[in-house]
Amino acid sequence: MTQAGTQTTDGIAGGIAGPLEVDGIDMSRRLPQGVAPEDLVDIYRRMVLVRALDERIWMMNRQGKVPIAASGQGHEAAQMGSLLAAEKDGNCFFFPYYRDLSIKMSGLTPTQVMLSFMGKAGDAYSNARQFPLQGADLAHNIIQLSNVVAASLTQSVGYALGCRMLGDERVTLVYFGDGASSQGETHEAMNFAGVHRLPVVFICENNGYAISVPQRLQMAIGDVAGRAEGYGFPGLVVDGMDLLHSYEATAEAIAHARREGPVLLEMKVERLMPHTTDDDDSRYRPREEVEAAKLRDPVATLGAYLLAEAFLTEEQEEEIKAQARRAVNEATDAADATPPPDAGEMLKHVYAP
Amino acid sequence: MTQAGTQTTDGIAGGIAGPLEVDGIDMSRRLPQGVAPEDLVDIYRRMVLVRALDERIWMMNRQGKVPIAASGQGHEAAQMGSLLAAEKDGNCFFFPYYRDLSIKMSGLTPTQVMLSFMGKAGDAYSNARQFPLQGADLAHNIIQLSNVVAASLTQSVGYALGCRMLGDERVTLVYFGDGASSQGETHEAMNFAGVHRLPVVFICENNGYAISVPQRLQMAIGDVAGRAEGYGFPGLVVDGMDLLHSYEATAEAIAHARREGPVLLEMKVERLMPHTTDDDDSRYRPREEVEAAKLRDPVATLGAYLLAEAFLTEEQEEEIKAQARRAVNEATDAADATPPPDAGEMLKHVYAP
Amino acid sequence: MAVKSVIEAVREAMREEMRRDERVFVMGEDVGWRGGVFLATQGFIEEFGEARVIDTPLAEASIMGIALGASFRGLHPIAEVEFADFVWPTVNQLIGEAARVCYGTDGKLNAPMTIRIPYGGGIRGGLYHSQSVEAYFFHTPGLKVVAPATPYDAKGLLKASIRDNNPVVFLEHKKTYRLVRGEVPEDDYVLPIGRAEVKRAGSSITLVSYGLMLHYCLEAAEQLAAEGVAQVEVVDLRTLRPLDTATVLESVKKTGKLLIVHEDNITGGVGSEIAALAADAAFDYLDAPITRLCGPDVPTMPFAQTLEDAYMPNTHKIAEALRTLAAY
Amino acid sequence: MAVKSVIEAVREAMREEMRRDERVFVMGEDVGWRGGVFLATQGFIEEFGEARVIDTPLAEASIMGIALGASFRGLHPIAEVEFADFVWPTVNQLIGEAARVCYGTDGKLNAPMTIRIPYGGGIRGGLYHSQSVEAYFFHTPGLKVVAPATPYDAKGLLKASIRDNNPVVFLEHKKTYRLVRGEVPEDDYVLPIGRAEVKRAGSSITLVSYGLMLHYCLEAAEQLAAEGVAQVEVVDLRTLRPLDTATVLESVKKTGKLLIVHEDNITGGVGSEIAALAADAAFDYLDAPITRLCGPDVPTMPFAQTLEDAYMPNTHKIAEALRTLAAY
Ligand SMILES: Cc1ncc(C[n+]2csc(CCOP(=O)(O)OP(=O)(O)O)c2C)c(N)n1
Ligand SMILES: Cc1ncc(C[n+]2csc(CCOP(=O)(O)OP(=O)(O)O)c2C)c(N)n1
Ligand SMILES: [Mg+2]
Ligand SMILES: [Mg+2]
Repeated sequence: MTQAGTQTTDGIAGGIAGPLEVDGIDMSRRLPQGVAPEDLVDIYRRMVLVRALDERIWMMNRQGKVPIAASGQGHEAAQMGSLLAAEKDGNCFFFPYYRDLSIKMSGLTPTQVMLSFMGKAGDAYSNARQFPLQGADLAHNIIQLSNVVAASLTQSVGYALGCRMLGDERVTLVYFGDGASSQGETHEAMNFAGVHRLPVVFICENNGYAISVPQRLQMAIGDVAGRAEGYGFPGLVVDGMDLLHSYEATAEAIAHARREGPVLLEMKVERLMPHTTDDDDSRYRPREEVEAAKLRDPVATLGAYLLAEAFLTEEQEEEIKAQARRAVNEATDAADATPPPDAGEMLKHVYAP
Repeated sequence: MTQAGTQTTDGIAGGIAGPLEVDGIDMSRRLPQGVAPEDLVDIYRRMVLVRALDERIWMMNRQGKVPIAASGQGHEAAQMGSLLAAEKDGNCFFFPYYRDLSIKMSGLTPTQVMLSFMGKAGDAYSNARQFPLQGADLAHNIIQLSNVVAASLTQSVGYALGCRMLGDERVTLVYFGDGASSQGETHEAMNFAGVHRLPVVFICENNGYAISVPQRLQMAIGDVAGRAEGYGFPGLVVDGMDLLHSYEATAEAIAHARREGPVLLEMKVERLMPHTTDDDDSRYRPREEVEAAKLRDPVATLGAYLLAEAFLTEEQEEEIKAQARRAVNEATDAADATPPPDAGEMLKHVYAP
Repeated sequence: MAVKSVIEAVREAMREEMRRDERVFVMGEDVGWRGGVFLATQGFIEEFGEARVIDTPLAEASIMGIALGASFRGLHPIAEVEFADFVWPTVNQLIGEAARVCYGTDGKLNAPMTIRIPYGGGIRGGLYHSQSVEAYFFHTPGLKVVAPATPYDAKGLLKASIRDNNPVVFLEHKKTYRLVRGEVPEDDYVLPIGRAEVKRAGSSITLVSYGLMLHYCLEAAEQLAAEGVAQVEVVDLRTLRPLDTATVLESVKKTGKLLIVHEDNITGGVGSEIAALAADAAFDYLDAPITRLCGPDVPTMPFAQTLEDAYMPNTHKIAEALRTLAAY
Repeated sequence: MAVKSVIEAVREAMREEMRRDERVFVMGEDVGWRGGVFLATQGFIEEFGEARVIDTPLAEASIMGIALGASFRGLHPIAEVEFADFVWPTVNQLIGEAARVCYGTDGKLNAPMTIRIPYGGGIRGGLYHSQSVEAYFFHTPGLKVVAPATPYDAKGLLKASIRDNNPVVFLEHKKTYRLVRGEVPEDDYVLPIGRAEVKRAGSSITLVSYGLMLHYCLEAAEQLAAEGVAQVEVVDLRTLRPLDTATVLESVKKTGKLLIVHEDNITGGVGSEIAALAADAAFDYLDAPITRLCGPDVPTMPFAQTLEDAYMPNTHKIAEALRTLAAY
């Protein structure tokens, strides 16, 4: 059995080589097997777009056009790294949580995202019955029924049980925060997955806060990953600010899950924004802490790395950002011009036929 | 931090010395500090009485006079060992579970026990509103509100929080089974206790079964105690068939809890009877396993040890058993002659004044 | 037709559906080698194996969440809650999540799961093994709630529940398990969810009930007929949600008098909704106050025989209420 | 008297009780340095310290169980459930345990705890931040359930709840927090739990409501008076359990007509009990069908403005229902 943060499973977290540091993060490893520079450029393009959308959504909230949003800023490397691993695997199913814009973007156009945040007709997740990007996007193997913290964990384990029963080889990825680790259902989900060695990767995006509650009041331990041992499967601490580390850990975890059973990945990340647009984090979070976190911005980090490795030129990098700005502008206009769903929709679909 | 089953905390589990084996259990240790031979004789007397009551209750169920009972047979050494430690400490509060007849007997006469099992007026726990010995015996620092598995764990932690707030030095002991370890509330209770370093001793009486569900389907690990690490406090495996080991572990745990915070003790025990009088364990439990377990009967083991150490003569031992038989007979007759509570009681006490 | 008990009907329904459809499986505490604490799944693990008969850890929230997740994958889980009293940890998944799958995804996803819950008292179960929990699920849009009284209805409705594409809470009154016996066809049949049944026709009073109490109602109705006091029409709701208001209202409009009987606590129970519906939609037909004979407002029934008897509605109390209503 | 908002009244009640009685403390998610997500406990941790203002882990079941356990030790915890929608994990402790402490120990033990629950919609909260949950607790003997509509009632009733020796579910409608303002005395006062209040006297129709809807009811009543259509008597239940049936029935007997309004789903809601009570105990006084205007039977209100508006009862819809009833 592996210890959180100290050992590796299946060679996860191996491969760290040289001293190249970008904004304090070691980015000098060799490219993981199967990952080409183009993959990273593509991921960067998507990260930049997600970030641009995320920022615009926040702005739209201030303008009164988006009732609520949880920002994923700071979590993008963890989310995108895991997503890349799952995409390369090709047979994964996702149970993301409300902060996983990068995951949910994978199947959507920017306009679809904006429709959802503005509560407009055509929202791909729930037709604006639910909070933004909540419901299901089955075309892209995603379910996030609710934003009830930790409610998706047992569901994801059940989904994996269903996969096992049907004899497919699908691996289920379920995402949640450090706060979610305290819920009883999280314990129950991991325990069941351990007993039945189900193909599930538990991904905890630990940003050190649950709204305002800091980790020291959430748990008496340093690493959530350490709990995996109590369920009979490996748990690993991952640098979630590091795309490659997140990718590698997830790729190995997916392979392990399919072969031997669950893995818990604890991705240490930073929340760069307040909890949601409703929150004022100055009440409880030292400004210096936030400023220090922003220096480790995962989007900037990846960009700098790609430039340093010459996987990208400065012009290309500029064009990526410009493209993102254009896409976000178009999406905003399109969504703004779309009406909310018809009032008559309210009574529909309480029951399935 | 201590590892389940491998290390010790505060010297717990030290002191094992020689090769004296009684029914396969090593009983050769020196008497723990503060425990006199008379203490053990007294405990034995109480164990014999509890066992005699337990057997009679089962018989009365077959006669249609006791609607339901969970037997504690096989758990007595663990229960009595922990009870002795708490009694010697003198400032403990108990949240036992339905199988803890030995704990609850501590404050009751045999007649009171029988009244409770037969659902008669004067039951000290709930006046026969609840299952036997369920409710509260505040005079003896005991609460067991329900038999909902694991529901008492968060309550006990809250009780300990209350003690901390009032500034008393009381330590709370909460008892539960291996099955209860799977409940989400168990996780939440331990997590909170760990964060606030509350004076709680968690005592898991692991008998390897939750009704019919064997440990391999309950958890993917060997020792529940190992989970304590994930909550930032020590967990220990204890031989719950061994009174002295149970005593020592609990005594140390109480001291540790008062000083530093929670401890989880996993007492490995055997369930010698079916789950309850409603159960037929032949459906799911190999007969040989039960027979083997009965050879390790904790009451017989302690008796043999006391005789071997000459703490008790054979005549004294016989007299203890005879006394117990007389007490149980008298209790049964007295309870049988008592009426159930008046029907008018049914509407009372829904609310406190 | 063979005469069977309710528990046999329940077992048969599940076994037939598991044979018929590979997607159906059972999970819960002790459903495996123990065959369930009430033996509802006796022989299942021998026939269907550990993969389709899952002895879960003792953790109700996960039983419900895992069943729900499996239903997302297209399976039709039958999750057993060992006793209704232990249903509380499941409601985050059941009320909060399962009930909203279809609505919350704009109809794109659904949850074809069945939750079997043995409930009710009169069995010396005390405060934690006697509870009626139907009102909580009855109030929850997105759930269906079925509460049969007879072996015939139990089998036909359980099969319908398993095939239904929505989460169905299937309530089995524990006391009916072995007490109530009746004819059950050998062949495959399915009864529609959402239809009440007039179990006894009558003209003077409408008596609405479900579950165990239905049988006491029928006895009381016979008694009143024998006494020549009233011809009582007994409506068995069978399904609580969606409620068959048409059948209830039709009967009330005919008789002009309504008595509702359930074992569950009176305040905010299913009976209050029946009364409210009649007081609105059948107002002009009412000849007497709408009355309810239900469990009193104490936390379910206590353990002692005397106290349990005092709690439970029974044939005698029902007959008394009917006489009062007849005399109004 | 100073004019205050509901959230200010709630905050004041707690602060005064914590100053008055050392046994009172607050616990819940974000109640500490954040001061609560609605700022109900703003400034508390600064005044009372971390020992009496406990930021709990994100684990609702334990919040309730720990509060309950602390109450066993004689403390008077105020546990906050961050949003009503997240109350489900607590009900094992709340419905299953806390509600039965007194009954299950034959009156020897009790649970003096208060559970504050911000509930209700009209705030673009969508399916998981808008829910009304009162019916579930209303149906549970052993709990008290309070649902004030005004700052004055909120303060007086919250103080009463904190002092009460039973578990009190204290429901605060989120939309009233800042919207509803009113006079609140500076001095210590306590209002009795279990008493409804006639918030507007009238003779032609009884209109029963609570929480946010009460304000819409009052507006509608004014409208009908202005139109000369009816003099509507508006009864604010304030406490749902124990229900003040006397005040409701007295009003119905006077007016002969009854409309019940709540935001919660109609089927099996609190309104059904009010209707059932009146259809029994005030039957001879009724001049019209008992009507209810409540949330439709969908899982609370959706997110889009159009859908939320379609769900919510409002002044216009209430006035319409009153006109229909007046014309009957
Ligand atoms: C069961 C439940 N309780 C409370 C909330 C309110 N809430 C929303 S997010 C959140 C904090 C979650 O923290 P964490 O799991 O660490 O995720 P993060 O937001 O930090 O990514 C809380 C308390 C909720 N949504 N669900
Ligand atoms: C929440 C809950 N679920 C189910 C039950 C039914 N039940 C009673 S005891 C039991 C098994 C408990 O096993 P364990 O915790 O190992 O204790 P043991 O009986 O073995 O001492 C079960 C499932 C219950 N009482 N409470
Ligand atoms: Mg977090
Ligand atoms: Mg056990």
